[in-house]
Amino acid sequence: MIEAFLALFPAAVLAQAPAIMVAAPMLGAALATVLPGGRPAWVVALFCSLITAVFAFVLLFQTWGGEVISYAMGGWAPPLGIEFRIDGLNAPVLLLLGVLSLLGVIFALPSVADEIAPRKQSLFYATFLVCLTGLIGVTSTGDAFNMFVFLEISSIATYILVAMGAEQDRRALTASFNYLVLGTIGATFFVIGVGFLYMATGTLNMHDMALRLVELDDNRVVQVAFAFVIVGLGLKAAMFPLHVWLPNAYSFAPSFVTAFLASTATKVAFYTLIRFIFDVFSVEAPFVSAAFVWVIAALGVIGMIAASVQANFQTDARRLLAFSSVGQLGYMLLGLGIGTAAGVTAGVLHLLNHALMKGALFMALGVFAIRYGVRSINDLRGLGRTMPATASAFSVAGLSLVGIPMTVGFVSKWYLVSAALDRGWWWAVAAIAVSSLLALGYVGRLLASIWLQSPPERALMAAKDRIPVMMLAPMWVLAIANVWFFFDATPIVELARGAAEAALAGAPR
Amino acid sequence: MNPHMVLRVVSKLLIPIIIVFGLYVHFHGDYSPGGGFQAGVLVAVGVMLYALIYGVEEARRAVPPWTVRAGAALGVLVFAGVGVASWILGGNYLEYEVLHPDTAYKAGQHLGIILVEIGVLLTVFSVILAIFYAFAGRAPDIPDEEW
Amino acid sequence: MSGRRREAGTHPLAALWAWTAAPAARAVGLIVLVVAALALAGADWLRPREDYVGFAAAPGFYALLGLGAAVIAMLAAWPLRRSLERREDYYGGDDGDE
Amino acid sequence: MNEMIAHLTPALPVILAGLLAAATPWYGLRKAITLAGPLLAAAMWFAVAAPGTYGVIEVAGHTLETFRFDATSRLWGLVFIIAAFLNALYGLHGRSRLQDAAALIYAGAGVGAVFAGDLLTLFFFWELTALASVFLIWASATPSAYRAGLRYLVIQVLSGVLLLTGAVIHADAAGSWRFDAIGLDSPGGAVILIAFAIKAAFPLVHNWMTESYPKATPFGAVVLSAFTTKLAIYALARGFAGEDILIQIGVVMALFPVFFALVADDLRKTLAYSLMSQLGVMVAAIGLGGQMAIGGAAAMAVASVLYKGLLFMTMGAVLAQAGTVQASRLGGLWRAMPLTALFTLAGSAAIMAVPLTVGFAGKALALTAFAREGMDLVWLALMAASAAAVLHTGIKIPYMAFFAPPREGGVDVSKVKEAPAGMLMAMGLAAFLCVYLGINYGALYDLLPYRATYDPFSYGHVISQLQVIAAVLAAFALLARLGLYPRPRPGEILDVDWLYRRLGYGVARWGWLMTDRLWASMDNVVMRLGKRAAARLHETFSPIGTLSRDIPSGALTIWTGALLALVLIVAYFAS
Repeated sequence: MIEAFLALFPAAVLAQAPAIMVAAPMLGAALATVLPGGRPAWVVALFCSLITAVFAFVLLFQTWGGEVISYAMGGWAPPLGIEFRIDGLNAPVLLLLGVLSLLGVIFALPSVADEIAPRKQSLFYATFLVCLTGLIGVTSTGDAFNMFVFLEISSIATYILVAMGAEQDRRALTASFNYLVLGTIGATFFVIGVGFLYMATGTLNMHDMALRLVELDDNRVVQVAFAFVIVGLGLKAAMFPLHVWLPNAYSFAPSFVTAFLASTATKVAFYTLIRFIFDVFSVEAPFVSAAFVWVIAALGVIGMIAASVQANFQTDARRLLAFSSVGQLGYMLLGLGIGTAAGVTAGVLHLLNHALMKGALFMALGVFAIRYGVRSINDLRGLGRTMPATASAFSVAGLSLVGIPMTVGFVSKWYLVSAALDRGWWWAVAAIAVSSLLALGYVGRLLASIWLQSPPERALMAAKDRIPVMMLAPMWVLAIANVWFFFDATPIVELARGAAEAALAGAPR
Repeated sequence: MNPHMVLRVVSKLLIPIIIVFGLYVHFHGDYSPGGGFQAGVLVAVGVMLYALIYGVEEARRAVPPWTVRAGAALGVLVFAGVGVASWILGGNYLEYEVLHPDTAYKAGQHLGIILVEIGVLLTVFSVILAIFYAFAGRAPDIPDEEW
Repeated sequence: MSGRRREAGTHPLAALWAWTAAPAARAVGLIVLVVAALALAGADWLRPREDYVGFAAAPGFYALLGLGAAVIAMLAAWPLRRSLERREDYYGGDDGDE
Repeated sequence: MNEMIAHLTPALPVILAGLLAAATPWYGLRKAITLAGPLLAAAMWFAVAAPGTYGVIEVAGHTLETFRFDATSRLWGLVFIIAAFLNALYGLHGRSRLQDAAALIYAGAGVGAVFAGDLLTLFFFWELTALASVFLIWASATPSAYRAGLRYLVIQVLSGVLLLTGAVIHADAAGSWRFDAIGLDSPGGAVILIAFAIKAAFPLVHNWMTESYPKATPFGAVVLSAFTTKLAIYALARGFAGEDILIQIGVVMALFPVFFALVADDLRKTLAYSLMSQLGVMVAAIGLGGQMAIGGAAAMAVASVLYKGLLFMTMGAVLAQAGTVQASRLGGLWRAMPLTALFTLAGSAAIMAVPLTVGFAGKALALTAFAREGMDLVWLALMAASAAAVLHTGIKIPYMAFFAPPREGGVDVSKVKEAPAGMLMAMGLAAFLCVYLGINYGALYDLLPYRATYDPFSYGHVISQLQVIAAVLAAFALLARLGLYPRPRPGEILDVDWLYRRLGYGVARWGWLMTDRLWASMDNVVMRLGKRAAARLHETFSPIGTLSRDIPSGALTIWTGALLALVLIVAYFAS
């Protein structure tokens, strides 16, 4: 099947796949800027994300057996030139980006038409495509400085996207500004770290850097670089104490943006963390392994409990889910912190699964918002009766978030617990249990409000038109995926396992 | 009698020079410090100077905002288009070598870099100007009496 | 479901239990029960039982056990109830919010 | 799927019927579905030719054994299926779609859990019982039922989480997910035991039962009484047979509820406490271990499903028809509900363990096991508990509801009607089974996990049981005559739920207040101490200071710095 799929493309196209992934949305962005209205721009965005999704599959299949694709930008051979390097670790992330951006764009048309002024819609799609370009670039590049550049491209586009929520709620502007300040700090930290690394190794190519770092464990410059990179990327990924930007940004951005960002942007930042910790640095370096236990795993555990507690106190549904995202990120960090192949597998698995859950959840909230304009948990009451289809999808994804069996949430929690047990980390297992209970608490609040309470009178009158199928379809695809991949977990588990192998392969020591 | 006669005359002399200097920086970017980014800023400065002297409205007439938007897009298209061209000619993305058959003098490299830098120039020029317009458009112009 | 019922709300089959409402039923019932208990306990002396537990083989043991358990339970309930009983809406009734 | 699903678990038709019922608005069709589900499951049960593990499914890299049919599970499975059918019959007149669906899914989950061959499957159904059953409580639709349901759900889910945690630990150590004897030696065993203990309503964790069963709907309480606790008994018998600690717990559990059952005003509460006492005997028997004791526990569980179910049915009928089951407001109902009274008496006889009822056959086996082992004191205590059961359930339930003189200001008997036909059929069938299995006790013993060579109808046993019952009856009549019987009256009897509903709540409130005050005073002290330093800092970093107050990003910047320092320190000391 894989061969049949790959045989559809000429060899020349296959060879250019990494560049096509980045170039397509970039060209699309330029094109969308000059298009007159929202709908043509949307067509461009749809086309670009379709290309991205298709080529994400191409790249995934090409790297399936542990192959590594090295693509020399402009024909300049690495390590001097900029290299795009696709391996088992970033191919799944690219797939995630491709598929979720495609689903997101399908979802976007009615949602954006509702939330963004018509005049700005084409620019909105252009910005989205720039953001996608940046995210894909970050994921595929093999060059540390190039990664910074793409990171900034995606971040700046993200600030704009978040600020677009201002038409609904002026607070989106402060949220975006905050995000900008902190994101810039994160990026600066990262680039400082990269600078230090360049100073110590004399190279910017990450693979080359890894080879040279093998002998530099005791180098203080390298250690400082490590600290800057971890903190910088941790901020981008909303690692626990550095997550403050996230809740506001998610709750005031347009619905589509939240759904898209929640399932991709932090995931990409998290990928860069894995790339740096495991691939560029090495788990075997003493300062890295110490940082695992004392920083990454510890913050992961604290984060997954503290943020879950905080989520329990929220009144705004989107804010609640945003805090839950921070908590869920704790699981992934814990997976990393365990530091074994099983741990990284669990982390990546949860990364993929969490994208499925949160994508569906935020999309469902978007549907609620377009129909009734509801945001707070209180407003959700009775939606089970008035919008059963959306509410069911929301519930499925919500249960998956808790980790109920028969959903993917259970699978990834499962792997995480096994990985923690292999390492003998009982406290981590206990923390996972506590955090799951907390998750049950906040998801329970949402579901209780949706299903058990009766709808307010006005809800029945204020109903707008029927919900567009274009919003329902991607949401249901994600919700079904949440169940499907429990019963057929092999594909995603294999993806995660491949990613872990690629991450741990690192440089030979 | 316009009180800014001196400024107007001087700026009318200077603006073409600034723009030409921008282009000079651009074309130098090929083999010495310089390039599309700096050139874009310089050219944009030319327009800004015009706006300072003659007013933003005048500048908007000379360089309308829609051209700015189009310029930004066009710049990116040029940049990305060079990459696509190199694909079509059988190279990697942005592999300039394939753009020109003369490899002895690296003509492809020269051509590619200049084209790409033109894209950069356009985009930077447009974006800088867009930012300027956005900020300048917020406050009313300084009235003549306060000069 | 016919009009033949003598009393409203009385089920046709209620005759089955009509004897329990007879004026003498309570007194007679008490006597019958006490006599039956004594008779059953007395049977032990007529035909000794075997039992796995040594002391349980003693005549009248089970009757004493039943009597003791019931009396202790009933008498102990008084002080316990006095100390543990609270008014009905102690935890808040249906409209409180605990 | 290595072995194609040859035999699916009988849980499947029941759960599917529940899901179907949820989607079927037509009353007649829905009722047909609710009856057909258990019948289909029974057919599947009988279709199994030989013991073995069927229905093996591969999910997420794990092998789930969904249908383990062996000596222990087949008995419980059959009883649960029968109970599901009786419940469906009982609910024939019920109009609530939610309850029909929840009852079936809950019953199906119970069946599924019994047939689960591995801990993961067990966990799955374990949680499903909790999730499905809570709707039977919520269906009462009163605020207090809602809160009781919430508490119920929390503790039931906690049990599930503990089960999963313990299972993971256990499987990690044992290297297998099989659900067999677990024991307390194995790591994780203790955690699993706590999970089971919650569902089995061990003392101190029993409140979910005694609180929520009386709050459930008439139909709901019947369904609830059948599955959860008996499932826990099954799990204990399989996992922890012969753990000595269970004997002590069982004795406490058998004696402790006697008082509460005696004075409770709500007759369904009496039944809940009485159920707990019965469970205590079973738990003690499991703790004793050995074939006879386990067999006795199994037989008691079967009997308990039948007669407790029957009593909950009759009390449910009373609640449905008379509007209350408060002993202080009932009396004289025999006039209006003579058949229900008859069935109640059958249930009472069974719980009193009158010879020729199923209770006698069950209890005899369990208690004799203790006697044979020479555990005289335990035997005596359990005997006393079952003698007390005669008093607090066997006599109290039928007397208070049906035969006591009608109360002043109580239910007006003349306005009460006999229960509808469906209820009567279900009660009749259950009453029939109570008597039938008591006479033909061989049929029951043949199903037990071991071959019983025990004959309950020895002279000594029959006469001694009759002596106990007669003595208790006489004592009751005598003391009631003397006015020494604690007559029921409305009121709340404090149980350990006071610990969390009052004490815990109070402590939490007090703690909240205290922290509040502490913060306030701390603020004060810190303010005074830090004023000078703060003023200075403010002067130095004025723009940043204001910035950080207006925009939280300032605070985060500090966090970022702190984190950087942390990583640097870690890295520094690590190398």
